[in-house]
Amino acid sequence: MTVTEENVETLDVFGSRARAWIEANLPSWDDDEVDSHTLQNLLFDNGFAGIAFPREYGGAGLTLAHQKVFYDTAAELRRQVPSTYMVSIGMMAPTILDSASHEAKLRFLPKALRGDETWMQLLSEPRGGSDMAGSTTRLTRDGDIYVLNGAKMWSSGAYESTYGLCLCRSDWNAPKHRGLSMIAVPLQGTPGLELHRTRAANGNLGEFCEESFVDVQLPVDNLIGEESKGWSVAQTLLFHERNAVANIGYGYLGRTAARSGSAQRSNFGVLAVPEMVERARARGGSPEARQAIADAFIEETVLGITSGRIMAGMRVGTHKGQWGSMLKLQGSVAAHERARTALVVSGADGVIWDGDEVRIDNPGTTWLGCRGGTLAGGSNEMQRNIVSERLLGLPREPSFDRDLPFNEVIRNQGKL
Amino acid sequence: MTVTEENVETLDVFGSRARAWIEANLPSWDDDEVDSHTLQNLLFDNGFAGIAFPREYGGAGLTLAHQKVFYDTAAELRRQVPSTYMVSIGMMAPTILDSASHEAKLRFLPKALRGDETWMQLLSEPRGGSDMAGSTTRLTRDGDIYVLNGAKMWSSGAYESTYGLCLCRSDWNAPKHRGLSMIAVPLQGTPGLELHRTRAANGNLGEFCEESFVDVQLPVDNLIGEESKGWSVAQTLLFHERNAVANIGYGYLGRTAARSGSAQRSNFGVLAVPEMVERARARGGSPEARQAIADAFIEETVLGITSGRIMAGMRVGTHKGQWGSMLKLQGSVAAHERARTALVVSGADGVIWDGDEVRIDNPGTTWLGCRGGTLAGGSNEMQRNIVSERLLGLPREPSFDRDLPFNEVIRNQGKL
Amino acid sequence: MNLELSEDQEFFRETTRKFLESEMPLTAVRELYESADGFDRDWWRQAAELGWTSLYVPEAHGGGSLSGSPTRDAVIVAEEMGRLVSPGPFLPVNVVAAALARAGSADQQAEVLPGLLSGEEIATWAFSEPGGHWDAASVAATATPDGGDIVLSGTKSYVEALGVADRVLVTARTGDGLTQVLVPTGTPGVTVTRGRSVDMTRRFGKVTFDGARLPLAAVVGEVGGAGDIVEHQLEVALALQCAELVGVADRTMEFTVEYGRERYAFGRPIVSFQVLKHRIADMTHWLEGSKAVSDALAGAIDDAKPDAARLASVAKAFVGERGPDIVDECVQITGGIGVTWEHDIHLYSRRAVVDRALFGSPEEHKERVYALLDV
Amino acid sequence: MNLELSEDQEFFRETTRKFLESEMPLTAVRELYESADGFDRDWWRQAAELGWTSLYVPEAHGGGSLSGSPTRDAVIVAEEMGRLVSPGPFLPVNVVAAALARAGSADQQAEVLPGLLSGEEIATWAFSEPGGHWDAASVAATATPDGGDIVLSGTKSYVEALGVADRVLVTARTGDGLTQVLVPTGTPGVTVTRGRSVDMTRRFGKVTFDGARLPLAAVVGEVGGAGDIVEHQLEVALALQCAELVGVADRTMEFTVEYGRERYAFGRPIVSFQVLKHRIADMTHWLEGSKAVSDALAGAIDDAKPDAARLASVAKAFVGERGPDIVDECVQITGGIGVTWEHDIHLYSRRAVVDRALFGSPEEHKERVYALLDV
Repeated sequence: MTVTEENVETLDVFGSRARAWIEANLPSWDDDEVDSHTLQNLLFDNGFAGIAFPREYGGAGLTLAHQKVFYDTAAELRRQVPSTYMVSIGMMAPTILDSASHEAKLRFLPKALRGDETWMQLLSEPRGGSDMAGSTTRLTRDGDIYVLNGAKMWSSGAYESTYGLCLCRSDWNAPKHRGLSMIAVPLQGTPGLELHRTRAANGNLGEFCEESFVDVQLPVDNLIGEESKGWSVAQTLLFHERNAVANIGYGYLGRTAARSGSAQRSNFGVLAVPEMVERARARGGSPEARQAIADAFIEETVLGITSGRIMAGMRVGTHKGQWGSMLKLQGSVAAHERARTALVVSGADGVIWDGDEVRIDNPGTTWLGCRGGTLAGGSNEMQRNIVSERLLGLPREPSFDRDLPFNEVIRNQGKL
Repeated sequence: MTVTEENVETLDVFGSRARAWIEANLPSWDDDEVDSHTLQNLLFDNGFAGIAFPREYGGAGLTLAHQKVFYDTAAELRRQVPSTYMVSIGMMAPTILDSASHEAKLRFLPKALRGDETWMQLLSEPRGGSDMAGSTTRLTRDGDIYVLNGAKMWSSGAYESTYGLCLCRSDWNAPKHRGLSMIAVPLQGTPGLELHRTRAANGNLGEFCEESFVDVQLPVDNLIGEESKGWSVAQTLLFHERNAVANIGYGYLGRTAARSGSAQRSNFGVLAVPEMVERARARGGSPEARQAIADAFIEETVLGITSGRIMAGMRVGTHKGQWGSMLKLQGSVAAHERARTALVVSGADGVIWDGDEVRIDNPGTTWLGCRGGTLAGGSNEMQRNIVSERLLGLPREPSFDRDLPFNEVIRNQGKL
Repeated sequence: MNLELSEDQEFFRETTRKFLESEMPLTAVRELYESADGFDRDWWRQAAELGWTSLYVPEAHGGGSLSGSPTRDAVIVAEEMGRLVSPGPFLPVNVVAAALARAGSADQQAEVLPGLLSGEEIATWAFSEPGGHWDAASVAATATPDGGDIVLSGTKSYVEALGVADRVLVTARTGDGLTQVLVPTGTPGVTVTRGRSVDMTRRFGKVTFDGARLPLAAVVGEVGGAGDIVEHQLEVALALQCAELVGVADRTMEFTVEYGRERYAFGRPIVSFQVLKHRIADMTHWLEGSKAVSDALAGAIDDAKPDAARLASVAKAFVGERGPDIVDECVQITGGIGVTWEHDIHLYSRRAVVDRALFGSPEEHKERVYALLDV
Repeated sequence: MNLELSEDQEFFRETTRKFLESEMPLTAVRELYESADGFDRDWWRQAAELGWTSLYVPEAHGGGSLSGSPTRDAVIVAEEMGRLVSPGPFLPVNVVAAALARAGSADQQAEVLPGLLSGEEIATWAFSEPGGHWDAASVAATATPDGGDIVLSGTKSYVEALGVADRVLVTARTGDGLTQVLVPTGTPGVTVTRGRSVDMTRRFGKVTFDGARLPLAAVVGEVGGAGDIVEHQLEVALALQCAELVGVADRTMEFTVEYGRERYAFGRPIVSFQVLKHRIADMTHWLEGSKAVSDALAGAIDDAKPDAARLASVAKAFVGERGPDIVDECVQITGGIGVTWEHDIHLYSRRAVVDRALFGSPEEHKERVYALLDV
């Protein structure tokens, strides 16, 4: 944080100012939906975008506590806020802020915070899974430019983003974590880049994309951080990602205060508690359904309260480090459990319907994809590793590839 | 098995013979309880003890299938069978049969099968836990005798047994698994041996003992198997132990067909299903109690059927190896879950009672010790390792001490 | 699957597996997703030739089981179908055949069984009603005798293969008792609404009876006296369903563990990580228990064991919970690719999640187990 | 525990912890196991001097809370007591003080509060009846006005510290409403049966009212109008209980993880095994969630938030389940020694398992949560 306590507007003063502005300027939940880009422009042009970002990069020069006040106030007043910048402004922009050169920040951040350019991450690879440091996407310096070759997948929303932050290997003789670089790849109309949207298990084209890079040429100043020091940039990115998913930190952008309020479906299309109650009542309110629905409500309530506690702890200094992982884990465990509860509650009506059309808006189809949340953004297993190793300091998993030159690691596969 | 198919009495012929003898000789469940030793003598003297052991060692020279027929028939006819030889005859005697010299078998087995001498295992050590191969009990050859020094614990029933099969270290320069020996230690009145019973969490003196050995002198022919090849004897013992706990193999001694039938309390004092139903009804049969009790019954039923399937599979050859671990795991998971269910079913009456006396016959106190079954005989974690590694052939856990001289392992502790 | 199959049964199993592998691989199942009926009539006739529809049909009508124990034979097919999430109205056709063989009149048997046997005709069972309960007490549709006729009123839901069925065996209420009527789908007063499910190929439907009138000769068994045979049908349905779920879970675990051995992360095959190994160990006991109880149920039904009804619910409660759990855990092991259309695991999730609900959920069967505890 | 304690509160917490560590270590708790009362009167008076009994007592009567928010202060003590499974009637005395402060007459306050404050007298709350439900609907004991008297009939169970209590606050039914009466234990027609529990030091009892007659002045609040104050008492009891369970779970996890770091097997500290690490990660979120919800409840009660009742049940359902689960998992990590008398962990299991049941089980509170969902 580049902001010190003394020169910052107090939360109270900011709160009053924000409240007045929100009342005067943001549309009500009851109005027609206003598109996110328009709203983000409005926030930016009035000094309410990137609230915790320095002013020189287009932010408001305040703190995360101010950001929370702003979005909480908007929710309290039932006013619309931009709904599509969780990744770009909640995860990528803070990564750029923490890792990029001053020039790169000046070049990228203001447009990102205004919503005029959007960013996403290019981390996972087709056979990489959770082991992101095993990247085999190749970055080669060729005179004045970099050349990128390889493939990425699970890239959320790449088809509609301006830039992807791409993790790739620039040194094949260094150990795996020490030969990686992070570079910004323009995603629209770039020669040598092909992009496909992934079809999800429910049959629909999902958010995720696959990209292939064949001799993609990139300016050298697209590098974020130093060459072959990209792993720490990736770590920063993952930290912000988990915090955003856990609804703490820079990602506190009013997600839980969306237009439709608490009755909205939670992530991954799982039935929300009120919908489950409705279904259970329709089927006679069986006791096992009551207990399971209560469980869903309890987990949701405790998760919300726990997030609040962690944010308070970050403020007062009792909670440092990877608590976002714990919240992300708790949230995805609860969402997965709720997908199962929706089956219990719905019975045969959850999987069978009248009519000849394929439908995906039912608990059965949702269940097919309900592992999305326990896998995306680092699987539950990865989060449990992080919580136990980095938060609690328990011994690390034995590693078989950490200190070997990466070329050798590749050769060793299949030999354990 | 030293018995070949052709010279064995058929199961049908044996079944008729056994049925007639049981009807004529074994006391009914409704009679006064007859003590186990008397009953075992009776079985032995009539050729029905050690049914699957060779005749030369006091057995009946038949097979495990015959043994099952005998005990199933006794249960069907509601006749008493000896109830206290699970360890001695179900686990230790088969270990001796598989591992000891001909002379040792002649010396030990007939008395064991007749119930005149009883055996138990001395494997675990105070700081050893599941890592039995880390034994630091010291066995030293001194001319014509062995000298034993060290300590054991978790030794079930040692205070009332004749012999303990003791795992100890005879070579400190060999890697941990290759310097162990197994020796028979007389437990009653042996100079240098002290024995204490362990008090359980519920306050009662339990089955378990702790032993200390100070210069205990043992004849060299008490060694079971060869010197420093004791790990394979221990593996054999553990195999028979798990099978016995899982109620398959040599340990099929009519446990599930005990006098009081299916209404008896299951292992570790957990409420049985009928008792839980009674309590649930007394409290109005709450729905969550109904589901949990049904779960307990379902797990118990499926476990029984699964044991039957595994035994059939062992007969026809589809199931080889460590299936006893899977059953032991399934059984202890179910028993632990049932201890929790007993809490759900009993409410406050499960933990609070009228009167000034300390009582241990309640679900709350049982719950304190309900991890007994998930720890004893190899913890659930060990069984899951065995199932995944030895049954399914998944890669072994990385080991940090397997190939080092044991002296060095000891020095390394604390260095990981 | 039973560990002690006879040679005939083993041959039947192999024939079934080869037939499915060559004539209905997963690529073919995916193609049927787009189709209205979810299966192919010619293919079904081939399956019938292999004996899939003969097991419950008495020899007098050209049928016969391999072992004299039709459910023990039928679960062999059901399990293989689960392994390849195969289409086809195997369950409803056999339930109706079993009902007719046990309770049908000579005329009914002669008229209906040959068509089912050859695969030319399809029959299905209509039991549950909107709301989805599978117990006698929730049957609200009525069958009212009126002179020489029986008059049906009410609605039945979740009827498998209804859209292609020639006849529907309808379970209805007559006073305190149950009555079953075999109804040609074209009968006046009968309205069929086609429906779909989460499964790739299974189609269901809703059928409404608006005073539909049939001759008394269409009643299967006694008017008001069908309670026992309905229970038998439910048990057979549960046995076939549990066996299918066993096949689903078994095959899913096979390809998932194989994948996990090949797949490296952090320099190790992912199944070398202890948490995955332990989860697989737990799944091994879920799977082995599912196989054991599913087999035991088939035997208990054919041997008319007194606890068959309770065992049917024990089996559905266990397999209906553990089967989908296994598939679900396998998705987690498979990772992101497991929630894509491209990977086959969702075909197995689909079958599992429909089977979970159909013929009663695990939670409902636990209630039935509790009610049937004789303590 | 609240992350933003005031300086006063932080000092109170430290004083409480030091007092317990020096005056009531686990060895002393073990000694009290054999005693009839389970705690020591002199020790209790010392605790009272530290302010344990003053929090709900109005300043006019010599009491006062540190922060003006008595439950937020009281949970500080409750959590510390949980950490050392400490004895003493902290919960019932404070519940009665809270009730009197809120609904007691001036005479009642003047008569009773000074004794509770100083620790000289002990009062407890009798709410639940044989069978063990903690909701207004299951109160069957009656309080019947008769002239200038109120007549009590019925039985109350699971009453903490009843054997040593000077007064019992009894919740009874008058028609459709609830009435609370403060009853000296020596009153004719009142029979006290002492009882024990699984806990090392907590004693309970059963009290029977056989037409016991008290002056109307013994009624706390309105005859038939005690519903709201009873709900408040239940919420306070649940807040203190949840905080205690947080202390129990927190301390158990501390010493267990520490043990697991020191304990080697297979050449590694046992907490280096992935399955244990992952279990500890899950427990971390159970524990952190328990702390969060337990704190939130204390605040909601004192701030009279409209969802305090539902939050009380959310908290008990979560902490009452996860707290004992944490202890139970810790026993598994501790291994065999964890099921011996010698190891202290059973002291924590005992407290946890009693707290699980008392004031309603997690399952019962889930039913209440469902009933209170405003959808």
